[in-house]
Amino acid sequence: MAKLSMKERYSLLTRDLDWTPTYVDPKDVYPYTRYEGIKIHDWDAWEDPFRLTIDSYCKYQAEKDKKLYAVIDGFAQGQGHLSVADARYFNSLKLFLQGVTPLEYAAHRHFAYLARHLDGPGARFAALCQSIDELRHCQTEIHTLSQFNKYYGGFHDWSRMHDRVWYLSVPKSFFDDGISAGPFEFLTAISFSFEYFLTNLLFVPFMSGASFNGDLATMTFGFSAQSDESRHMTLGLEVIKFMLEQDEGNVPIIQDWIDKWFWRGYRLLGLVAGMMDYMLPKKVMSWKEAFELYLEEQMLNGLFPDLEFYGVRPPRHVEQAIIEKEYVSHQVYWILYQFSFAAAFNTTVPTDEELDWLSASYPETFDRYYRPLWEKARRIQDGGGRFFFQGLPQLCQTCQIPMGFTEPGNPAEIAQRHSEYKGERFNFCSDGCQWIFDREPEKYVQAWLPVHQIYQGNCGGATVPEVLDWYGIEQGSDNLEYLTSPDKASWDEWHAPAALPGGGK
Amino acid sequence: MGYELRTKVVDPKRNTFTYLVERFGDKPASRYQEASFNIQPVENFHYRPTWDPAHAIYDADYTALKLTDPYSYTDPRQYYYTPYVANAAERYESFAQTLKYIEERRLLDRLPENWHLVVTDFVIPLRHYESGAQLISVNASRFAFGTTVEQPACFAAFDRIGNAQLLSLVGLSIAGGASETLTEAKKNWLYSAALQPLRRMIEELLVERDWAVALIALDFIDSQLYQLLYAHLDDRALYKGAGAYSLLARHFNDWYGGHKKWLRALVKAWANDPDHGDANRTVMAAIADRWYPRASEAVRTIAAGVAEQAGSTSALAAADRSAAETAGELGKIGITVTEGVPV
Amino acid sequence: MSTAKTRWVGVDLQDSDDTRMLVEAMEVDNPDVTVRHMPGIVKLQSATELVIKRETVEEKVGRPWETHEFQMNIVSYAGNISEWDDDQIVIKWEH
Amino acid sequence: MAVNALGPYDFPSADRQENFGDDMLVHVLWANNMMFCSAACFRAPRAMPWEDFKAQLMDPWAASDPDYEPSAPKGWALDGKPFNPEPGQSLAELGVVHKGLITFEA
Repeated sequence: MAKLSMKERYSLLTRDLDWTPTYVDPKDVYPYTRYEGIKIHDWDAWEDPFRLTIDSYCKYQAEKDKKLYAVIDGFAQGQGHLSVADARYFNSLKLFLQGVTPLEYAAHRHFAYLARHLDGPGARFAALCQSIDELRHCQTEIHTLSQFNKYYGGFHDWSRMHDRVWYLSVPKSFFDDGISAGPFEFLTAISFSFEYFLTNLLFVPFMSGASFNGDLATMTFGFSAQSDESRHMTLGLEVIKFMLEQDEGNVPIIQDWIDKWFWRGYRLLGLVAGMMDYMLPKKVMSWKEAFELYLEEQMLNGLFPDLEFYGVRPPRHVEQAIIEKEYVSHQVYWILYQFSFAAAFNTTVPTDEELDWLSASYPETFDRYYRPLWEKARRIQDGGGRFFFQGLPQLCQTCQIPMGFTEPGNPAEIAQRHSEYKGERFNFCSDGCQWIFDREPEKYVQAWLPVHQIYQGNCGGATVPEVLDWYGIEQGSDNLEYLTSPDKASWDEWHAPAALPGGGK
Repeated sequence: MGYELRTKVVDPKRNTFTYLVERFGDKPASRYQEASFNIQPVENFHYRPTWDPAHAIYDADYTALKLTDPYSYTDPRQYYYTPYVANAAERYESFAQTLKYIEERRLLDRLPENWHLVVTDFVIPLRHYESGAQLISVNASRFAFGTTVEQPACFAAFDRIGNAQLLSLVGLSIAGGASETLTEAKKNWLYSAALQPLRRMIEELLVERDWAVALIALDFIDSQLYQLLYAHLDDRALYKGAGAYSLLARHFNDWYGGHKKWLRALVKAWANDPDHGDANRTVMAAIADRWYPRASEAVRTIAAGVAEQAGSTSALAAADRSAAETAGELGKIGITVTEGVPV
Repeated sequence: MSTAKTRWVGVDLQDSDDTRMLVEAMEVDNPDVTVRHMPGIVKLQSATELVIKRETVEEKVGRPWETHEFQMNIVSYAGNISEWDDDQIVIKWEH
Repeated sequence: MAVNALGPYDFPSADRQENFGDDMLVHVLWANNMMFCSAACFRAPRAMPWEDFKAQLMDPWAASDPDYEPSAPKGWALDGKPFNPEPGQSLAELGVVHKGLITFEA
């Protein structure tokens, strides 16, 4: 008997299951794939990005999970949390659980939408696999981080926080933006832009950071998730090429989406930039290095010449991101530092060694602009105070980050942009965010901006403690300064030299 | 340093996440609980979907069936990803072993001719039915409100495409690894009179906008169809020397036995909801009025086909029996079925 | 950045025992590969393309190896997976 | 450009003026002081006199920086244009719009 090739067999087991309905109008079966202006003439031209049937999927995934949970359990049983570099490290995980885990879940739900509503069976099947993968990522993250929740603040109410807390409206609105777009834009936004173009800048820093800071559990879940992620990346690239090849009229639409989602994703990654340079006690690499390696070298020099073939150019405003690599992490962490009275993580002034590392990593900007700020913050702290921004910040209507970004190339001048729509003024942190708003003002006027919602009285009350209560933040434990935090106090207590060995275990 | 640390007793400060403490009390939570409760965003959505501006991104109004607290529902199997995928891997492994055994002993070739026809003309074409069922299930996974409800629908979608692939593997096996049997099966799915009421109903469910209506109506078919093909005919196959049929059917019958647990539990939750129970029962009775007769007819037409083409003397009676039994089962959990039940 | 831009393709693998054999196999089949160790990760890069051949991996690991298994080790990659079939995986830029 | 949508897609702005009654949102940026990562956002009555706005809202915020002197602010600008607020003028009279921006140096 002639053995079918992997490709033929796969095709029979996936796309050949499809049929064209005759009792109902096929257009009614797939109602969502025509309003965005993308034209697909031939779904059969779809190249399956990977060829994994359900049985082998389950086999490999079960094997991965077995290994992963063995590590998680072993780490928890051995009190692995005590052997990370420093308790300060957990702040990066708090940000991850509050900000990233919910996005995995959102991806699970909306890839289910694609798995139902794309016309092409090959694409639907790839989306189905991604949907269930994303559920895996969400759940393995919860299970990994659950052990830290038992000992440290900031982890305990992440899903409520994701719906309510100010800095978490940044990732939430990012994903809501994708979900509320049509299926093809969602694919461009999440599969291509996020999963392929930007994913390395998100995951590699977190996972290498975990590895370097002694957190075996997080490293293992991260890498285990990333092994699925490579399938998602392949899907992302296939999606873009497929749409570009189907119709020339698709090219300008997709270019616009690439432009939009690059900037949207890049702004979101600002949180990762701040995390990398400031929250990891032991640094893996600087944001600037990671940006150069993953974004400039691999994407701009590698990917975009490939896309040029289809008439696609590098994303609009990317040159501003390149300029910002010298300072964006400092700007973001400076925001987090002065608003950590309202955050579910602790921040602190970098140590002398860290300040020196930052100087060395950012020779053009750090000593000139940011070291003086940290020195002043430390002086305030030495005098018994703690510098906080005693008020609420101006927010960007699009990315929703406090407007702390500056004119390109001038870290000393806060950028201010605004547009008018139907007689109302809207403010933006950058040309990129303004451009995104101006394309679709009907969408962004709906944004649930945390500061404005507080002022409308929709967040539990008029005072900071009332709002923090509504956020689910345990005051004095989840928030504020790291050095005076319960996390730090417990860590010191648990690591105090033992006078006498206690019990046997 | 490691040694020193282990000499200290470090007590946890918290048993589990706040929302689980609020729901289940201040004690350590199970992994199912951690993975499934209060995960989905519920408020403060930023933008309305451009593909459905009348709804929010997650919206209880994607169905007429309501739960006062979406997390009042629990999957009785307590599946989250890891146990789900581990069980599925075992199921596929066990099926592969069965198929290998069958191939080694050439049991498919040794099927009596009429049983061979049941497999090629009635069972293998159902890979398309399973594929349609996948679309209905994954739609529920997207549009249900709350993680405990949507999660089993996601697994069901994955199971359905898995079932479609298993049926396809049988087709490949019959054709000695080539594609003819599958090509024939597709023709049957599209044109065989015995399968058309089934295909028609599935297609109509694909344009049903209420995800829960489609899911319940699909189960009206599943319950009767699985009973007929994978339980009743399995039983007959043993009498009639069609060992391969029985060996294969068992896997599908077992699957449905596990699958129906989560959906029936959900129906119960809808029917017994403290605030919406009565309204839900009314909605479900209307779903039954509309779809149950269609499901019974679809399955009965298949039974008639099996009777006519494969000479079965028991299939029609079995279909009627399973229509009545299913109606009885549904009645016990809150769906009043009055139409489409043979008397 | 230099003006003559190299278009790297690359793959990041989890730094584990299994991976070591994979890296050795890739070194055999990709003479121009550079290998760089980062925390938890082995980063392989090539200025042309990267090939992972089933046969070579099987020689290194001493057992049958399906190309699907590659996904157990991969963390990330740069390039386009232009082939992933029974015998090999090829990562390169297409245009 | 407009949003592509299946069906009417026209939702009111979440932060339209009417949601704040007689008040509005006003942003204040201390332009030459990087200690403040961004401008502040206040809710203030449109009829609030400038002196009250400064003393009750702006000064306590600016005092987050211990080097702030309430008498120091100069070089006022409203949405980029220099202006000289008089103590008794209301925000509305000064031409401050909902979500507008006042800057100063000190």
